Amino acid sequence: MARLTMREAISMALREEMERDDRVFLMGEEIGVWGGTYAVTRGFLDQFGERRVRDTPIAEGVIVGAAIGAAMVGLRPVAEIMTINFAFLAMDMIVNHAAKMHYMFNGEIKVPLVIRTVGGGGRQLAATHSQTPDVVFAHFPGIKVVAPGTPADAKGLLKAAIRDEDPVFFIENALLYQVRGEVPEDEDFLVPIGVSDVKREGKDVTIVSYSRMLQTSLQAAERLAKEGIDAEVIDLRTLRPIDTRAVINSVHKTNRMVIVEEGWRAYGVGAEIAARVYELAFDHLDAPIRRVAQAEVPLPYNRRLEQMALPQVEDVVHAVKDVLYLNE
Amino acid sequence: MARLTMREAISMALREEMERDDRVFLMGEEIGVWGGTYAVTRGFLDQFGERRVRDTPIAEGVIVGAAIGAAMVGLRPVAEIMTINFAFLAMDMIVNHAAKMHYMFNGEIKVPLVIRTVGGGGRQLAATHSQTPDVVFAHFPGIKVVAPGTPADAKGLLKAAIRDEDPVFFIENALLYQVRGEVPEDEDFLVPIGVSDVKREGKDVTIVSYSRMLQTSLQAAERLAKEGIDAEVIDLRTLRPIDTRAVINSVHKTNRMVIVEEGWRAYGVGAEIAARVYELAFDHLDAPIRRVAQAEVPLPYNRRLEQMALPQVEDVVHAVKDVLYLNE
Amino acid sequence: MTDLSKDRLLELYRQMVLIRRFEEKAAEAYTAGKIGGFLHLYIGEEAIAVGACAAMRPDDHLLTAYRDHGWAIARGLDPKRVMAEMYGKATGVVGGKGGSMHMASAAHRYWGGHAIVGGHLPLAAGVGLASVYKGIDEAVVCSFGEGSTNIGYFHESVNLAAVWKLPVVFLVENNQYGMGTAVERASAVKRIAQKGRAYDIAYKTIDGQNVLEVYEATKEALHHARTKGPYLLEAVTYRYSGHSMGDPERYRSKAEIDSWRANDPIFRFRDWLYSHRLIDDATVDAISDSVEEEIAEIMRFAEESPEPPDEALWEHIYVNPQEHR
Amino acid sequence: MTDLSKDRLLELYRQMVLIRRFEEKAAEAYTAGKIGGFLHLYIGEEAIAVGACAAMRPDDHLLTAYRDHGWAIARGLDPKRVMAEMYGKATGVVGGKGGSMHMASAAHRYWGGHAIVGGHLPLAAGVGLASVYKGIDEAVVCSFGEGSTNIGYFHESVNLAAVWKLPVVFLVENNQYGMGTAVERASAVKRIAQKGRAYDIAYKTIDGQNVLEVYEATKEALHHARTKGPYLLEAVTYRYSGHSMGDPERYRSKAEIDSWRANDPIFRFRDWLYSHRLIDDATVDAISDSVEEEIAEIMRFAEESPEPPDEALWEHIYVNPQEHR
Ligand SMILES: Cc1ncc(C[n+]2csc(CCOP(=O)(O)OP(=O)(O)O)c2C)c(N)n1
Ligand SMILES: Cc1ncc(C[n+]2csc(CCOP(=O)(O)OP(=O)(O)O)c2C)c(N)n1
Ligand SMILES: [Mg+2]
Ligand SMILES: [Mg+2]
Repeated sequence: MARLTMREAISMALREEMERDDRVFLMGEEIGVWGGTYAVTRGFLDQFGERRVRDTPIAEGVIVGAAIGAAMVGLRPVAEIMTINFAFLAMDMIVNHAAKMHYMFNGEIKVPLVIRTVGGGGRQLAATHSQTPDVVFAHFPGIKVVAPGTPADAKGLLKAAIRDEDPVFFIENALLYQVRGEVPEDEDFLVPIGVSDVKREGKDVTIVSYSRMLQTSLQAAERLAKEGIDAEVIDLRTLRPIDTRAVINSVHKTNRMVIVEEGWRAYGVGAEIAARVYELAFDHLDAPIRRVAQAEVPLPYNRRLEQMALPQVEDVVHAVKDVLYLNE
Repeated sequence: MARLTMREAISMALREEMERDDRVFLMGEEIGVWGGTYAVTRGFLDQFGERRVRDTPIAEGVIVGAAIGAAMVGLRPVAEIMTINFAFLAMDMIVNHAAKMHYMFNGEIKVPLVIRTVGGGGRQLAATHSQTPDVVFAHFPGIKVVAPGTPADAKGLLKAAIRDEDPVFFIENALLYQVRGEVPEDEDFLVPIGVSDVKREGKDVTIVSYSRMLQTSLQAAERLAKEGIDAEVIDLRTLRPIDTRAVINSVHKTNRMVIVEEGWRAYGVGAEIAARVYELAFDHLDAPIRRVAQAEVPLPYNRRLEQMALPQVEDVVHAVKDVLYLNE
Repeated sequence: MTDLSKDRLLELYRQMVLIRRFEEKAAEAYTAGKIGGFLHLYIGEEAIAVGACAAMRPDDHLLTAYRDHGWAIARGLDPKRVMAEMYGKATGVVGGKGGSMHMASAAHRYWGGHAIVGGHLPLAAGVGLASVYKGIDEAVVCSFGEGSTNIGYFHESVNLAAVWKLPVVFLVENNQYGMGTAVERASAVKRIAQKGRAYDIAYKTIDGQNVLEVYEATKEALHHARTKGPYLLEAVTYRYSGHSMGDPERYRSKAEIDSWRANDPIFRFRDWLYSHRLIDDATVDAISDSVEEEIAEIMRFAEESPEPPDEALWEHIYVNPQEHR
Repeated sequence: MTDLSKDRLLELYRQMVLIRRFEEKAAEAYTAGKIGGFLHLYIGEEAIAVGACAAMRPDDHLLTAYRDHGWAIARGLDPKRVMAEMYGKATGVVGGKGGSMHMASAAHRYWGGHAIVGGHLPLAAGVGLASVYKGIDEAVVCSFGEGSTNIGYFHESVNLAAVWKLPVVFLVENNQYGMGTAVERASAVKRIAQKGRAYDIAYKTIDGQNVLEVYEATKEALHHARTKGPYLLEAVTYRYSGHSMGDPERYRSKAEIDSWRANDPIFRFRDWLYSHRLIDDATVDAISDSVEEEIAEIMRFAEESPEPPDEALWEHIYVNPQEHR
């Protein structure tokens, strides 16, 4: 175990997989000479050279598309889209090509590809550069969508994604890069894709979240603990395939649930999780599920307004008290 | 009133608005000389000329983008994206530009734009050409998303969309073009965007749907009626902004609900509607809401397999019986 | 004039005849309701697929658009399985899941017919990248229509291929129309090869109705691709049929079609074979008969093959499925 | 050599000095934590915005990328409100909602700084289309970096503009790098203007460090656009600062920056004014003083302006809001 930031954990995963398997290579904007706009691949160009660390033109379509092509013929590309906001420029490649080809060609074609990208708001980058539209990618069968919330999970899931035979859309969060945690140094440490995880045990209420909102939820749980409320915090980790086993188990115990996501609420991740929990554990719920999410506005630049729109620890605390009928 | 097909109703709406307002014009692939791949704009080039009926190159990004630009400076473009599957090639224009600019520029810029497109499966067009990803567009505040299920609504909503000051993503369904219904001939017949509608009254169960699945739901309601089950059928009509007033009213009466959508279930439209209904009418539900949706697979070409994956009338009937606890 | 043996030349002739007849039968089957979805015929353009595939090595790679039956056959896929695919049968090249627009075969390094206009160009760049990465000289032929050169993917893919010197032949089948839109109504330049100038790459326009010219030019382009980088090859051609079945064809005249028919690639090649004394009437008839026999066998196979089983619906969504609830 | 009056020339000089000082103050404010988000400075490139805007008519239209403060000021937006926007204040040009990358003003027909690379090119084509549609000769200047010419939007927009003869000047600010990527590492051609050949449109490369050359060339390009259609104008320039604040700048040398500084657009123009006896030391000092005074006023305004109220969060999502539950 080492105490690492999320940035270091992700770098470690990439480096280990590149050292292990020559088929693994990186391509994307500013990943080489610059060292990655979030410094995740700093030093990689020196270590691995231009063959395996490929700076690309600003052309998201062909970044993802060429990575798909290389994957089709046996390589293991890790394509980086600088931020998830630019993934919309490669949307067709992601959902019409990467997600469809294995099925549509009846297995003749495989796409063992990882698309790494970074989402989230809170840095005053304004409406087009602050989105958390993870759900939109998770809607499509054929890709897997992963969004870790801790350094260890980031390492284990990214390594699992690179070894996976299917296209994986891997969503990081810019505000998480500095978060620290214990990370196994084992080079074969993998976290399985499609398995959610209990990050804090509790008995009074279930808080479900993922990515940066996991940290927000854990902070809320600490606050609630001071008030004698014992929250269980569950990390989805993977948005497709969805794993609600831990959530259902937890609700059986707590009978109350809050979902916390950074993106917009309407048609968000929480809606699906809520709908499933109602389907599978209707009789176990003592209150309607509450969803904490981003206000339904494009994020503004002004810091105060932006923070108003983003889910805060207090919002989670408030929602938990709601489902416990503790608010007046 | 005239008995028209959906195709005719949409043509009528476009023609009336073009005759009424010279700022309205059409641009898209094959809308002019060809007359529209679904023949919606047949005869328009002759009537309105090349200035107002503009065949474009195959370049979805600039089709939507140029329409946005023209809208910004006072025109009222109706851009056509041949099918919704190709809208992913304009995804950035739709969600990062059309949806964001009015807000991000604090009202300095307006985008009174309509994007017409066609979705849906069932015509053996295989995985990339058969999608119903409506929810993905509806996730973004800043655009309005409309998807009519009857000829009259198609006319009234399209006219309202063209007169609206905001960008509207207008989703038609290829299998609905031949469906007939009564359509008001009034040139000022408008259906307000953002208002759902009771299409069939009933007291035993609420079926919520939109677009082609409205027709499927109405057929299911007829079948159920023969078995003595009286279903209320609600048409969402607009996916953003969402209007659940009619749904909530109905659930207050029936206490049971089924949602029917053509797209994939995971992170689908039904999830949001279900989550809202639970939030707003938890105590009125006597059974968990059931969702009828597409199997979580890219649609296959083979007809039998494709039909297996798509929601059928029987699936709706079965789901209704489920919420009534009538299945063994 | 050519390095191809007589047998090989006759084989190319036979392929062109087979593809033409195959397409005619496909149209019949479509009209009879045996084939669903969209059906894009290749009639009139046969010389391109046949000439280009003849120039490819077995270890080269092919990606095409949705007008792909001719390509699949020229690349060596079993025509019976190509037709069975259109019938949606389990024996189809992709098990009935893809249909007319989505032929593919890993064994033939045919990485698909693709139906999103321009969508396979980035993929082709990536396949070429894999060759560079592996340090091998497998090249890529990526074919698409002239209408597809106006979409962003064209630009991004050719530019990347040029910057990274990827071994890709971008082969434009300029059949004058993208659906109903004449080339000059959608493209700033009518001579598509000229677009190569924006990338400082090699480019050329050839007669796509001359199978030997296509063969020679593709061979040269592939050599260039292997040694120097991308090549933009424009083959001028024409489709006799509508864009797909059901095209109202309001955008062109019968006279225009007829003028192209007078320049038919099969007749021209046959004449050439005659003039070089490589063929005689008896051989022409023998080839025709053998094609008819093969066509009968193809149709029988497609008709009689089984439907995919229900379970097929759930197969190949993922290589590593992990679906939970 | 120029049709500009002495007053106008001095005004251009003053604008360049103002923009430079404005950017220096913005950098300070950013470092002091008064400005958030990304901040892309225009220092070194002032001659382009100033020269181009001088050539535009008031009823022409402007769209730019995110490196937009200089453009906003050159187009006549109130510099106080430009700075206030960066401070996120209610008095900002877009009420504190857009920040540094998103200046805009309908009154000035400045349709935005845009932060999605290449994203405003299609919009610019559309603004040009509106002129054609309305039958008026308002033209469009659309500026963007050389790195943005590799994205699909560039191709789609220029092609459409060429086919429809739209009055758009596509103005490439070739400052040698897109973030840390040197032009030749991302673009198949180093001379960006050459990309015009793929569309048979007019194109030209000019010295972007010479404000009068930019002015003349833009005037010519605008005239061409109004009368004949799109024009691709490449202005060769250099940014002295990092791509945005916090750029580690591992991709270039101090020596390279210095060599460009020797070619500084402001100094060059001042020398030119001196050599044409249009300026003297006293005027230089007077301009400098007046700029400093204005800068002080700008900063005071930005500092003292109020924050937007909470309700602003909910304003301008839609023109016609209809949100229900
Ligand atoms: C992105 C996208 N836009 C539109 C279409 C619809 N479409 C299918 S084929 C076609 C015309 C293509 O023309 P061209 O590239 O010249 O090929 P051809 O059919 O002539 O062989 C169009 C517009 C599509 N499949 N994909
Ligand atoms: C679609 C998209 N991809 C990536 C980015 C990130 N990005 C912002 S600016 C930039 C470099 C642009 O370079 P250039 O066009 O030369 O303009 P310059 O900054 O040099 O003025 C990049 C890659 C973005 N904003 N949008
Ligand atoms: Mg064509
Ligand atoms: Mg640049």
